[in-house]
Amino acid sequence: MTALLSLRGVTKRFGGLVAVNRMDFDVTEHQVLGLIGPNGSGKSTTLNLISGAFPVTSGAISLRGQPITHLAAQDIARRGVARTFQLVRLLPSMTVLQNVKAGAVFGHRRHWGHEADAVAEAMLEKVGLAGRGHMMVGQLTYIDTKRVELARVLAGEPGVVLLDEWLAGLNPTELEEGIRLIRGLRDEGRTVILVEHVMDAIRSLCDRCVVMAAGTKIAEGTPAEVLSDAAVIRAYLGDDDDA
Amino acid sequence: MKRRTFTRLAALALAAGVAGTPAIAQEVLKVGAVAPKTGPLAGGAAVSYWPNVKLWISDVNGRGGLKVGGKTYKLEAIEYDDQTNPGETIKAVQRLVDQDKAKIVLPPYSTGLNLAAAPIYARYGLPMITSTATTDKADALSAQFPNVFITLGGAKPVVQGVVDTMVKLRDRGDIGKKLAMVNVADAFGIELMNEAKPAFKKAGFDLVYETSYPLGTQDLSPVMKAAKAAAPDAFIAWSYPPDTFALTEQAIVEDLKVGAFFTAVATAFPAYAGRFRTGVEGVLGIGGVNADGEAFKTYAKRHEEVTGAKPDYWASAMVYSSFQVLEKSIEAVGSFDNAAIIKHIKANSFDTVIGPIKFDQHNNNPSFWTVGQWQGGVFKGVASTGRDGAVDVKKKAAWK
Amino acid sequence: MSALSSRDWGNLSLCAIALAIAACLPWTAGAYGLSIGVTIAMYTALATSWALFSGPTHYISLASAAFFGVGTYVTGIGIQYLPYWTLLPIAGVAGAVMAALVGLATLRLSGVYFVIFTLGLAEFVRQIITWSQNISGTKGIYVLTSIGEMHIYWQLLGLAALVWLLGWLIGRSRLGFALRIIGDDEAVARHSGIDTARAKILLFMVPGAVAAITGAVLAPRYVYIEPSLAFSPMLSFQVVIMALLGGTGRLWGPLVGVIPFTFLWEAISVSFPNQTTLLLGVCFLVIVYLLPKGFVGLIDLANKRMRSAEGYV
Amino acid sequence: MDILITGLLLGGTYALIAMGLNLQYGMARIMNLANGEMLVAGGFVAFWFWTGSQISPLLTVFVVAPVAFLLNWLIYLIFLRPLVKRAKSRGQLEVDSILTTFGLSFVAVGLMLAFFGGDYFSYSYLSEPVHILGDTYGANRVAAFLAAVVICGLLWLWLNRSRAGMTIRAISVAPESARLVGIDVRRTAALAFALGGAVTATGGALISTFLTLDASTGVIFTLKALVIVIMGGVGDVRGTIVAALLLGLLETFVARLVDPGLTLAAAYLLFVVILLFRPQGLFGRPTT
Repeated sequence: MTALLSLRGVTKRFGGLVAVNRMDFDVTEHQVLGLIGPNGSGKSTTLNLISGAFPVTSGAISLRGQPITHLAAQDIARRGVARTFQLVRLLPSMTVLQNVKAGAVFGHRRHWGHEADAVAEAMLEKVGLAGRGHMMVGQLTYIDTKRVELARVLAGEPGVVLLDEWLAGLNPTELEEGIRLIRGLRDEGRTVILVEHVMDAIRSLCDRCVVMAAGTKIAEGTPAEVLSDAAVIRAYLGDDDDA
Repeated sequence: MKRRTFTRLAALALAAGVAGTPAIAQEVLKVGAVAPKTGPLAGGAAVSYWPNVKLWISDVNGRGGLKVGGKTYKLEAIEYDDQTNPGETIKAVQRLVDQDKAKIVLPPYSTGLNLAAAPIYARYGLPMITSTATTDKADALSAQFPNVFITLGGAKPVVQGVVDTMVKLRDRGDIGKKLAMVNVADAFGIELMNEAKPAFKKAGFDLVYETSYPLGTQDLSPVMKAAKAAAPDAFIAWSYPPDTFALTEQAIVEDLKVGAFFTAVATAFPAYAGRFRTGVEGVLGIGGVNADGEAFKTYAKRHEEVTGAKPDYWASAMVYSSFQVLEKSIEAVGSFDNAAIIKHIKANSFDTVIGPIKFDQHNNNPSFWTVGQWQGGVFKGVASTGRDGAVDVKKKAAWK
Repeated sequence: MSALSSRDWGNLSLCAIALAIAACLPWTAGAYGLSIGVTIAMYTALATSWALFSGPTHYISLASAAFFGVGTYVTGIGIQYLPYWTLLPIAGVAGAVMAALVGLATLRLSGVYFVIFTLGLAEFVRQIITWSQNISGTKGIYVLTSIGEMHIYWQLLGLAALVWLLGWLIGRSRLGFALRIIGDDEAVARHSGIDTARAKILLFMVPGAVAAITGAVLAPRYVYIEPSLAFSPMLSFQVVIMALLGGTGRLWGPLVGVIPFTFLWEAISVSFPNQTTLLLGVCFLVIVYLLPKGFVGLIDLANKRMRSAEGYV
Repeated sequence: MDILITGLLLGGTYALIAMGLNLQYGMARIMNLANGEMLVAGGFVAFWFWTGSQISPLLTVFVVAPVAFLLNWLIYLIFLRPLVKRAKSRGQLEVDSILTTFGLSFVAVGLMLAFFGGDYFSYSYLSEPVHILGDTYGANRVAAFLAAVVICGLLWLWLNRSRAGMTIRAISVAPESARLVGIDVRRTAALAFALGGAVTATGGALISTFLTLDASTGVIFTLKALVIVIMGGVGDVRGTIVAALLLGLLETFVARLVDPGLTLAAAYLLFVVILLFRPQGLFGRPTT
């Protein structure tokens, strides 16, 4: 099947440092792809390149066959690529409902007025925050702020969802709830790219994984394959001899 | 709650300002004056305007006060700083008339601020004898504002004065016909430059160098070097105070050998002679006075005694004279009936520090000093439109 | 545009009544009161339109003087060739176009560069106008019209009302919602699909046009138009101080800043004519220190404290 | 050829005008709009010493510098430290400092009016011709240029060679991390601000020998200094020197060969162009 999103030779250089080095991988429709690797391997940078947060130094990214390499973040978002942020970023001066409406009004599918309110309410229900639209974001628990961010992402009915360490910082019970929510996305057939450190989330959610170390792809395959791959273990745990 | 306290606060402050000193035996008359104490024009007003307000009031009170219809009034000034902002000038004049109930409101300082305030003076029918506004549109203005009088003339007569002086020097063989002329790129400079170019061409001079420079230029040596390169016989600058000082210094540094060196505003300032001392000898400038006449000498002495500063040799005497015209008209009419006062100003000639002043049908004072020259440490009038006491213009010797 | 709720109708009628009362000022207050009224109306239009842009985007623009000056020159030059009523829209368009150009050029710049750029803009435009004035030989421009203080006051009042209406409409529109998002977090705005640069430029055209129209309206009041008076940087700073004193959080914020500041300015110029500048400087300092969020901030604080005191939340 | 020298001399004047602001804004993060007034104050003192008791401005400078240093230190402590404490972000500090220092400039003008009156003040000092490479220049401008070279040179050496200089450069690059290595950022910022004030006042004293000043002319100098500092790159001494010389040369070039009426317009055009294509200025670091 043709790739929904494909990266070819994508490179990002900050001055001398090469954060991402000629990355190639594809994401097909309805696939949940895990992008994993130790800290500083370039996972988040890759996500930022896809979402247009950082300009690409060289290489090409294409969505449904159309190049989006040099598009501004807002144009990429409007073509249906929505993302969460590593550190949750909500709109402090607004209510929960208005935060979600931001996605509904300006995202891939645009609504306005009552229609936008309805979509936002629906999204709140989906993420388990039904009826709490009037609250200010300042009064939410940590997991609830993550739920609002997810609701905002979904409110624009995106084609691809980018979750940047969305599960990070959750306690065990919240983690179960988080994984359940992402599984909900999977069951709806949404295409998701997951940047995560939580290994059992990767095992239970991802169809395929791409493993990065020092900016390059060192392995690709199903979660089981990559997690037993010698190179991946060495990347994560360091060489056997110094263990 | 907020707005009421503030309005009460403002009213309280206004009352405090107005009450002033308790009424002493002689009735006190409020005289309003608004001009820049800060902002770009503060320098000029500090030399020519404010000292003369103080001097005029102390002179009138010195003579026992203003005699109006059998009663004598002691004058007391209410001064406002309009920060060289026309909006403030308008508000201040309004405040003087409405709130402070000032019977006499002296005209503001400079062309722009006078014209901004003119509609307000007109609405109240107040006589407005401007002394620091130059305009060639006296006729259009007096049609629109019949109470406005222009004493400082316009660009045409000033240019004519300078042209006549240059022609006199050329005919005497002191200078050739090559002329270098520069101007500050501001309304004042542009107006004079546009009058001067055709006038000098008609008088047979050829313009070997001509340019304008923006207000606030820090370094005028390029202009002076280029002027010197054109080897002119005479140098003329339609300049503002900072440029007048800068151009003169550059001329000294470049040792510009010219038979005539003319700079405009501030040439007549005491600070100009204070800075260049003997160097000013023979420098021509805008304005001038009958420096040898008794009237000006006693005025200058009193000016220094009362205000501690010397008057400049152009605007100061003009400002004081315009106050004298107002004073004499009020005393002659014997009341504060402004319409009668204006009619009186139109109809009569007045003897003042700079000599007799008579307004034509466009409320324009046709005779005033146009060109002066530093001779022996005094800035004497050498050309005017109908002023007597002009001294003969001298050739500019080398810079000392 | 979501439908008008009853509360909106209430507010609208309240504003209409307030405007009607304000419009009677020329008869109720004397000529002096009117001249203060003109100053208040002028700064209300300028500060409110300024806060429309700087409120949500937190950009401090010191370009009011540049647009105001262009407006005065549109009337100054236009008055001889065109009927007066055509000059206001022309000034508005000129201001908006200039704002768009400045926006295109500078909105990529971070905070302080934008401030300095707009400060330099007034000087830059002034130099160009004086230079072209010099080349074309046009002298100081006279604006001799029969327009009186009253007419100027009503025009400014109308302009201020227009700005409030526009602000209210924008607030309820998609652009308004986008701007509130940008104000909170520009990265989120971009990633939600908002073209932040376009939104900011569109919005910056509002203060541009309004300041130019204000300049055009006031030109007849000054009678004689000179670059140094039309483009004085002082105007830009006063607009900023009054808007901040009032607070940019609410649409009526700047008005609450303009009125007390104008009376304060009057009180100081009246009672301390020789030290006016000195005391105004002190007022600036007091405002920046004691009222960082302006009166609106104060009122919000009071409401919050009142509400939390009653356990209302 | 003489365009080059005249341009350099003007560049020296501009360096004196802008260097102080670069220290104050670049290092201490205070966008000081009262910079022009401090310059004029320096000029006032030089005028007062010269006309009063014939003390040459070149000597007055040694009185003006320490006094200005102390005065600016106090200004920083009283008026600006509360802002630094209160500012949550760098942007907020800059905006607050713009508004506060604008208020301060008003207070300064008011004070100068009270002490010196509103009159123009100018005096002649060293206004004799000096012949360099066959052309004549004002001795006072040349003296000011040499002083500028000395001051900028000393500053550059001190900033790059001495420990105290390094701490100042550290807080200009990254104030937060400077705190981690034990630098008392607030005291160093006060030092930088005071030093900037001293340099500006000294500059004022020197250029008052050939420029006419009055209480209200500070605004022109502040604008010119802002343009130069931003163009040269904030917080970089070399940047300010190069930008000042560049501006001097450009203005002189335009004045002599194009049209003197366009000098200031050309200066602002250069400012706009640099700001658009290199927002961080010629030597500045790209701020995020």
